[in-house]
Amino acid sequence: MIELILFFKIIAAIIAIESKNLLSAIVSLGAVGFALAIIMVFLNAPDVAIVQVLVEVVLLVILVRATLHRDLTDLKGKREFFVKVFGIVAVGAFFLGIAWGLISLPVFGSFPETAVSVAVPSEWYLAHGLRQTGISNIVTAVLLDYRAYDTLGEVTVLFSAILGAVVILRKKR
Amino acid sequence: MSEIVKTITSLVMDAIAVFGIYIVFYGHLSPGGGFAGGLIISFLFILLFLAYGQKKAIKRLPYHFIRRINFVGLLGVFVLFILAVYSGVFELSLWKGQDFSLLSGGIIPPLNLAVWLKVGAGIFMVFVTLSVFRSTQDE
Amino acid sequence: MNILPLFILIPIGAAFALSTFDILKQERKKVLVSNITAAAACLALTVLAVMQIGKTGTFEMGGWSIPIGISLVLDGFSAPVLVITGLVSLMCAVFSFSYMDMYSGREKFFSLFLLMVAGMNGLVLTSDIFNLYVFMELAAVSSFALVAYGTMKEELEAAFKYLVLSGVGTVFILMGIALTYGHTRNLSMVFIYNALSSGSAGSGMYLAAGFFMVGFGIKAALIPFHAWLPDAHPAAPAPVSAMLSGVLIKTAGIYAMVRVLFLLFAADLSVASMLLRTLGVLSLMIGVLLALGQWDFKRLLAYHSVSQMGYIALAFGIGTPLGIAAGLFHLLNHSVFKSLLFLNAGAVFYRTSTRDLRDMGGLNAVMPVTGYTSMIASLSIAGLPPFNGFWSKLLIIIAAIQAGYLWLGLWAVLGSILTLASFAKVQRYAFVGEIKDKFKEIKEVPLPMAFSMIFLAVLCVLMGILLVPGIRAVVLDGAAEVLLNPSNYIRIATGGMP
Amino acid sequence: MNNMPLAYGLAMILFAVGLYGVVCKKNAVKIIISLLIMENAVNLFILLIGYRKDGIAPVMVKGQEASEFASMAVDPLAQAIVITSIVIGLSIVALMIAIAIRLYDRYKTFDTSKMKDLKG
Repeated sequence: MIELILFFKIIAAIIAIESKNLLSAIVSLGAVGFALAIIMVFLNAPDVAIVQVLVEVVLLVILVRATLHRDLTDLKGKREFFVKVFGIVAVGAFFLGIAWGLISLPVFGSFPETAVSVAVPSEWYLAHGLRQTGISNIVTAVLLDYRAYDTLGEVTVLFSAILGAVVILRKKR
Repeated sequence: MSEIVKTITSLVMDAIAVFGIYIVFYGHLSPGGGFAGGLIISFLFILLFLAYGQKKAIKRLPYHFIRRINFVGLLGVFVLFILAVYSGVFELSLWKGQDFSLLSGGIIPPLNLAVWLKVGAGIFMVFVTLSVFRSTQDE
Repeated sequence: MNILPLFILIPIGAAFALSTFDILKQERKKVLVSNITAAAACLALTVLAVMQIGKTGTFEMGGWSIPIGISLVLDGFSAPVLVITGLVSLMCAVFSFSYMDMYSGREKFFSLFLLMVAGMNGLVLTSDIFNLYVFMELAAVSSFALVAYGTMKEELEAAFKYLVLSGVGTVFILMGIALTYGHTRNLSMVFIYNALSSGSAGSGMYLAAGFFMVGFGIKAALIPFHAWLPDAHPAAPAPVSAMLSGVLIKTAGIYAMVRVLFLLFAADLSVASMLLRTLGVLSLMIGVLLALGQWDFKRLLAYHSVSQMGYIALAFGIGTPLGIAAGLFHLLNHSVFKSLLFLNAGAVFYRTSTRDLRDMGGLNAVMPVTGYTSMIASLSIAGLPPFNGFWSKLLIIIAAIQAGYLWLGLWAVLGSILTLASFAKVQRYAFVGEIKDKFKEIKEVPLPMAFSMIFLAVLCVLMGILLVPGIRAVVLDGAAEVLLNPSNYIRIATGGMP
Repeated sequence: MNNMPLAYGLAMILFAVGLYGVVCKKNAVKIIISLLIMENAVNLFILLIGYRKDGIAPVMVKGQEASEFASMAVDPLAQAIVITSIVIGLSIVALMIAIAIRLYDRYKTFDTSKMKDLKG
């Protein structure tokens, strides 16, 4: 099932990149993002799926609103043949390298292989999360308790990006 | 935008607000949390903005008010994280509460709230800055 | 009370506070308060960092021990980098007091500046690879905005290029983290090392290392991935260029790369060192050759940054204790003299509004402080005694020859000679000789700018002291201990427990 | 084949498609889209690593045994990482769009091959 949606997703991605119309490119990007959200539901990740859907909506609205009415929505100009061939060859070589490297990963869906121990943190979170933090959504427990420092960094990154956008779009030099 | 969009917007706004608040307050019990809730609340404003146009939206929701909310969220995040980092407040819960009840989880619900304010105001600020921007070439 | 978290909390708190300062109505008050806050925060960071020299320590965030939580680790490699980050940022903040008069929005500038410092400190201190990624992004995102600060064509184009390449780099790093996590089920460096050394990792870890190499290579602007640097560094305001060239490419690039690669390949360092050496020699030679033909002052300096990063990568790639000490020493030295050179370029631009070397000439007569400090910095970067650049390059060459890489030593010498030629050109065209009529009226730069340049020039002269055996043992030799022998790192990170 | 499932490979193909877009496309909006696709692929990959066959979501419900839950649920750490990286990706893209808008303001085009103020 996941593989099927993934095929669809890759096709949408190729359309998003190759389409000559910017609006259809952005809509195809939306398809890629929402397909990811659906896959997340299949992968038992409701928290992430919610965030993914919402972020995708924000991005699409911002992309359409901020970019589309500014430029010609149809891209003109001939495509450079050699650039394309080179790109495809390079990406193909890249993929062969990756296929070699992926062989040693643990079997898909086999998490975890070891018994409950402190050396595998996610096991620890599942086993002791409720007792230690008192909340039942373990993902929130990891985000805001065990790895709260990451979340501080993340909020700061968001703050920094907002400040940056405000600075870049300010009126005076 | 057209009358249909405006009517539907005014109808769904309350529902969106309630859903956003629910997502935050139950973020420690069910899927959701500060980020998701913040994004939903910012949709509320974005919807207002798109349906009613810039002027009316800004009148109903002044920009400096959003900035103030942003600062409150920022302050909350910072203070709570300092507490968290230094004293490990997580272990000494503010309210121990019953597991699976709304008032449980120690410092996590307030943190969720702070992140919610921060993210909601922040995303809206980004949206306003990006879409209100007009060319400055003539200056 | 452990002070390690303060390295992140002070700049972040100051940045948050600064962003509220635009409620102040008067422009003068705003500028004054922003200046004081930024300088105070940087000064506090520097003082704290100097106090940490030679110490080791760890702090568990929120009381969760690794691997279930995140902990900060201070060791012989991170302490010197922290000090240099604090010092350079303090000097750049002082320099901006006057320089940023050209631009508006002082409080936003310093807010982004401090966020960048916070990101760098965070990624230097952390012992968790995902946390390293988060703080690297914090530093990167603020630097994108700072490069585009002028919002003119050149700045925006450079920032976009930087953003795209750096974005690709971070995606590669994240993929590397994902592969590492898939193999070890851990994010803490200590436990990754444990997991990798206990079982056979297989081909996947080579793939992960490849991803890390490309990602950090882009961040460090080593040669095949350097395309963004010669655009982004000249386009930014001078204090920001000094920060980017001086510390950001080192902390986010070389430091993180060395940390992660030496961790993943702790069992057998030969492949990783070979790659580092190759990239190093390539960057060192091609960077300096490209720099020779430049007429834009800051662009020339940017190409020299590529070249000097090559020296540092080469030194770490040698992989002996002496090589690592030399690499760290050159990293510190390069931070000092390259930021000084960028500040010089900014000072010249501040008075003459040009960056083209052919338009300048004889500036020594009207701007003596800028002229002489830039001469010191040029001699340092070219590696002439008794300035700091000489000692670290000498150390690199000695380390290369000791390890049996005679050719690498020769390349390093050749690169050094070409650097000297290129800086002779800078001095000849910009500072020495006949002054042009239009520049006869200009004055020396204001006091804050002069102060920071003089301070860095003094450091250039004095940093040779670090080679005195007692000081060297405290400052430079700690890095090799933790990098070449991860069990030392584990001992520090777990608070002395085995 | 058993050892290298299709899903990992497909996620990597998605990554490669995004990489191709970043390298070969000239339009600023297309570059942003390609970068987003790459981020998408990495997030998917992390989640696939944390997946457990026939697992449940890492959210406890009332009356569940802790040990049973721990042996069933999928990896919460991978999901936390993905949430963080999604938000970081959002902030990078927001900044990117801001710069692209400003570039359009200066050049009146999104075509990066027409922006030639920089020498190299």
